[in-house]
Amino acid sequence: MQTHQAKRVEITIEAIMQSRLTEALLKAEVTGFTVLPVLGGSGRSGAWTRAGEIGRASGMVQVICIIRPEKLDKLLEAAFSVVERHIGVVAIVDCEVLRAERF
Amino acid sequence: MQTHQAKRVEITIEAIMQSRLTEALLKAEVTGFTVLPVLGGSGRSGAWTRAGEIGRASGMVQVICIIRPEKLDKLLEAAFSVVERHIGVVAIVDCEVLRAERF
Amino acid sequence: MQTHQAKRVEITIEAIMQSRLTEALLKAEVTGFTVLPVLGGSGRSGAWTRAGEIGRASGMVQVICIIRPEKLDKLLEAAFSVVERHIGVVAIVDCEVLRAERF
Amino acid sequence: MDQILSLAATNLLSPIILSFALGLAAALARSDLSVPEAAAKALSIYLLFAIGFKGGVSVSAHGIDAKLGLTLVAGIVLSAVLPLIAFALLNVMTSLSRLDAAAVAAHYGSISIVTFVAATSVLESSGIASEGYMVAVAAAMEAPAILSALWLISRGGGNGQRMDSDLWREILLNGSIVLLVGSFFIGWATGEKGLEEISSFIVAPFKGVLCLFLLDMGLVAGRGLRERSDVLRPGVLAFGILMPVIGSLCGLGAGLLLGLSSGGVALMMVLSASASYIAVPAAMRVALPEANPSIYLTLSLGVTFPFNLTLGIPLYVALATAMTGA
Amino acid sequence: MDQILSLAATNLLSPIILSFALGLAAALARSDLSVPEAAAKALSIYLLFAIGFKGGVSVSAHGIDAKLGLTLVAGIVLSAVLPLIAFALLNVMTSLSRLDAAAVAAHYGSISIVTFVAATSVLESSGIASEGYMVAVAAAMEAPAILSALWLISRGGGNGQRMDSDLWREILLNGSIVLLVGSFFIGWATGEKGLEEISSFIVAPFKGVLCLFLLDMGLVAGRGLRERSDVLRPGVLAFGILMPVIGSLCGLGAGLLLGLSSGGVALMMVLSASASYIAVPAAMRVALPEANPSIYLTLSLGVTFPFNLTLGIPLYVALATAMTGA
Amino acid sequence: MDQILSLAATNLLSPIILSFALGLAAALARSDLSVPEAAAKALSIYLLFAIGFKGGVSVSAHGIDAKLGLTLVAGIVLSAVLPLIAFALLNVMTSLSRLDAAAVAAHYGSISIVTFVAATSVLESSGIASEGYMVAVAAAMEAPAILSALWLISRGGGNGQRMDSDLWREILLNGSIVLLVGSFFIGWATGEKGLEEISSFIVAPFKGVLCLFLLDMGLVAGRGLRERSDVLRPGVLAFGILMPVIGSLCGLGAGLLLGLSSGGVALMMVLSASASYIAVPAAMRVALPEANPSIYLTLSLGVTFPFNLTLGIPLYVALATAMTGA
Ligand SMILES: Nc1ncnc2c1ncn2[C@@H]1O[C@H](COP(=O)(O)O)[C@@H](O)[C@H]1O
Ligand SMILES: Nc1ncnc2c1ncn2[C@@H]1O[C@H](COP(=O)(O)O)[C@@H](O)[C@H]1O
Ligand SMILES: Nc1ncnc2c1ncn2[C@@H]1O[C@H](COP(=O)(O)O)[C@@H](O)[C@H]1O
Ligand code: NA
Ligand code: NA
Ligand code: NA
Repeated sequence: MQTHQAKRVEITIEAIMQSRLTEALLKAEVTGFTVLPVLGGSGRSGAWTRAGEIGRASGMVQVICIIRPEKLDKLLEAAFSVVERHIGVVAIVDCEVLRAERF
Repeated sequence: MQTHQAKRVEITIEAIMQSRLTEALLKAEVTGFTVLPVLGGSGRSGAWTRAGEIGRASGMVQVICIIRPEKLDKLLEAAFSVVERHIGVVAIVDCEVLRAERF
Repeated sequence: MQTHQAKRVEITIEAIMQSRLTEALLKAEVTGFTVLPVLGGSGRSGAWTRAGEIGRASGMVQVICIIRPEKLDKLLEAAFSVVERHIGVVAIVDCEVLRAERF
Repeated sequence: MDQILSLAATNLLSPIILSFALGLAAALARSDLSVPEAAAKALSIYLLFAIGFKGGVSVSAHGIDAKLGLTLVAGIVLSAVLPLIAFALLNVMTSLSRLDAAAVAAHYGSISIVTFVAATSVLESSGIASEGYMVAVAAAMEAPAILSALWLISRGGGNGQRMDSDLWREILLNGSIVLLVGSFFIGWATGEKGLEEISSFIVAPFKGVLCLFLLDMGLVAGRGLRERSDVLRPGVLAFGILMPVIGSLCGLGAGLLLGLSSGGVALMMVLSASASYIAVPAAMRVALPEANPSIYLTLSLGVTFPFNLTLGIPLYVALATAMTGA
Repeated sequence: MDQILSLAATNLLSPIILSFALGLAAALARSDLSVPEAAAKALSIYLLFAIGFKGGVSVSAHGIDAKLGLTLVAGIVLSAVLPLIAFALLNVMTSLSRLDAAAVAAHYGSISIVTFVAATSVLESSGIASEGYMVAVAAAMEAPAILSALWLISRGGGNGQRMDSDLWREILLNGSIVLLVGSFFIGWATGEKGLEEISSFIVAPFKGVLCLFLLDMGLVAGRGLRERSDVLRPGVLAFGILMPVIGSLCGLGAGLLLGLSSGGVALMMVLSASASYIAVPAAMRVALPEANPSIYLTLSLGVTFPFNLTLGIPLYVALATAMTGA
Repeated sequence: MDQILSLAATNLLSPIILSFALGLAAALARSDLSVPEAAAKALSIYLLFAIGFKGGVSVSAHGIDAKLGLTLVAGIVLSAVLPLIAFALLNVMTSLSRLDAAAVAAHYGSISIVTFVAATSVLESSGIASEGYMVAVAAAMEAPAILSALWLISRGGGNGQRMDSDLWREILLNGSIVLLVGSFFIGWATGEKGLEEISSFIVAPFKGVLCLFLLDMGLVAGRGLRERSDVLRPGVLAFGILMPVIGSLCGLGAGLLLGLSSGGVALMMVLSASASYIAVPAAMRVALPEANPSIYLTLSLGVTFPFNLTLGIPLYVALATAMTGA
């Protein structure tokens, strides 16, 4: 089937920063994203898990954006402005998509 | 370690369409897939979140298939036949896998 | 923006093996990982879903590691030692990251 | 009139309604208050189980009414016919496309079980009895409206309908129908003795659980209004308030014809007036994916549900008691 | 015999069993009814906490029975020995591999706490008293069976066993054991006074919560049967019904030898008859990953659990009361 | 002194405290016992709704006290001032950076609602009355401490503060504040009549729910201690026990000045002594992301919370009753 080049950007970020990130993405003209829950993890700031937690200080989400390659830079700048002072991981992968008109 | 070429197909689709999609995948001889929950997202049809929802009309899942490259086309056709009239995103990435005999 | 080459390793593994896997990863000097919940799936050992389950025998998680390319082999060996006798899928993708100093 | 007002006032100041209002206000003010999805579903399972069980016990206590069959048929007919009225009204009052109008219409033929639950709780507080089998009528009214809507589309030459067997099963064996009908039969089979065993679970805390559930409904409705209220053009909005009133009058007619008790008539009105927001939206996403969900979700949950909850129910109860002379 | 039948009939028409049947039927009919995982876990935490606490309170009320220690030892021995019987039986009745047979056998030595809970609820309804410490016996019987199974494998030259310290900890400090034993001690320490403070939480709604939990168990069991019933060859199926009966007889012998009350004997039978579906399956996935989980999960949850719930418990209770002359 | 000891002993042997201890022990022993996140959140929603509602009902019953306004102001002042004391103390007792010290300080000005809930439950058991509006005071004390901490940082030339309007909204319309205040008003509006309708949901099972919630808190606190106890240098640890005592004395002074009832004084002490672990940590992650969360989370949840729960509350209650001569 006909596929089209795109980028898959996966931003793992603190849950409390999610709305700030998605607002920045929308301002950067990202047309869509998907948010995945995260159960736990580990990094320089130690290990954590959401089990039994009610507080919002710990816990992360993954925001996944599929975008046209030419929009990548704008997106990364927007994402970076939010994660800059915060913990979080941004990973970019080349991908192909169906229905390119959607992006 | 010895790795093998494969494709990672990630299909973000409405939760109500999940069983139809996975049936189509199994018919297309996909040997396995993994379903991830999705918390929320945004796209042309607006923003949504599952928080507090009991209805099944909104909400998506991600179906992830790792397959041998030669099976990709058949999988995409199967997936496309299901998502065609529906909202949803299909993203394909080149990957490498351990234990290729499993795919 | 300035990005750096890295590898994204996604290990889909039985939930009961999660702690053994992450311990092996930390021993293999992986600096971080993120654990995603999995709703269900299908493979050679049949289809499953977590809906309504209280037992821990079924059910998987996805452990995602972003690492420097040179650390890949050590990671794969660690992962393999854990998944060897168990069901599970390991998929490796080339990616780019911001803030390489973190990995 | 006085009765309506006092009933409405009592109703508006009940913890149930105020919990809904709290949720609505919190969501509109963009508070991060939220009920986890799993908890909301657990609450809805509890409510369906309890309401079905209690309906069954009541049937086991009073015996089957000769009218049960007729009432079920009336419910099914109402569910099938109301979408046609709704569709006609939408064509007159709004500029919605044929597809969107049919999808909206389906919702108004079907029912909202929480509205039904809230109404039974008002009846109980007012000491008005009703037929226990109205729960079964509620279940029977969930699906027919969907068929009417698909028929409206196919008649118009649309290619929306995809009534494969999967869809049939999903509609008829929809989780909430199965739980409602199943617990109805359990209640029927175990009767008062069964109720006694579990009444401190399904009767005593019922209203409190309903409060938390309505808090959640308010949060979801408020979020919907905040994000999608642009679809509420004046005509659409007016429909969302006019249609339940029309529906309730059809329910009133049916209830009186059937000779139901005043509580039964009131519940028939409530069922006809209420709009689905669980079964039908899901069926529409499968069968008519091109219809815009923002419209039907916002109308049903953001306009008609709050209207029924606050003003509709007291109005219907007052009318029903007035017309049955109770 | 009459008593068995009437007990079985009452049992079969209780809301608890009917809720299980509803779940089973819904899953087999492929309804989308489901209880969220988090809600199911919350229900199980509630049940474990309540049953442990009540057991502890009962011990605090009646003082420690001289038999407590002996009963614990008997439970541990039963849990360790029953897998050997099960293994022998599986070799005769089925063509399962040595590995699969050992894995299945482990389940039948261990116990199912919900079966225990359902049995206590039947005893209570029938006004039959039992020793409060049977909860502790239940906890003690969870793990020994696992060791027997691993021993069976290692004896056969298998390389399955990986009893690292992590696995030990997981088995012995398994969430349900810790919660059961912990709340048992809390109940013991706080006694009747503690119970009074929280009885409207852990006593009054208990049976109703059990209904919802069994609805969920029915859904999970039905789903398992729908998808994996091909593993249920006739011999395997027969084992799933014969083994609990054999187990119950061993439990009967032990209970009589120990001189337990009729309720205590019945519970000893139930524990011996029931098969684990939480602790042991998880341990098997870690220690014997090559054993096929479809077999042991389907047998334990899809065959033995429903058998015990519907026919087994009334049978065991009747036998226990008959043999203890109560 | 005797009274303190006996109160402490009763307190320590209550199911509530023992449930917390069970969770703590299970986590420290690395059991896999865990409460699902959704269930924990549902429990907290229940507790907030119930405690707010009951506070409102009590205000509706006793009328507004002339002191309500003053007590709110006192609470706000305490919340704003206590961080300054805490900050000074941290500078003396520990070697924490300015940033970390300010972040910790913010927690001690704000409050822990579960500590408050546990204290009301102790007061109730002891038959000591308190002002219903103390719930509103609790809500008012959540946020001011955050501003003080940000002011401490900005004064020191730090660039931490990012008080954008989003952050303001998040702090002030934080889910737990909204639910607490909202249900307080619902309770106030519906009064005794409203309470009657839902008391078998929010009153009867309250303590039992609190047990399960504290089990979960114990699990989370224990996990935190297991993984992050290295941040608990002696000075930091000592602060976590000294600061609540100092806070409680400030609360005692305020309560006596205001002329609150002995229960009211005790609650004022508890609020001042308790440290936030929900609202403030989240605000700190947004506003001061460079501050180390391990320190403030471990101190607040792992040290001060258990201290208050076990020893603090009986001490504060005893002091309050002694000083008010009740
Ligand atoms: N290399 C990594 N791969 C995947 N996820 C990571 C990685 N490093 C950090 N994370 C995630 O980001 C969180 C914060 O990381 P850190 O700032 O290093 O503590 C961790 O708890 C993980 O969930
Ligand atoms: N570019 C994208 N990247 C990631 N997810 C997307 C994207 N576009 C849409 N989605 C997901 O698909 C859903 C439906 O998209 P749409 O059909 O554009 O409304 C959204 O709510 C997102 O969850
Ligand atoms: N090709 C695949 N792509 C994605 N996930 C898979 C694949 N194969 C297996 N899985 C996941 O791994 C689990 C176990 O696989 P298996 O060992 O083949 O039964 C499945 O239930 C899926 O969740
Ligand atoms: Na209707
Ligand atoms: Na057994
Ligand atoms: Na404080």
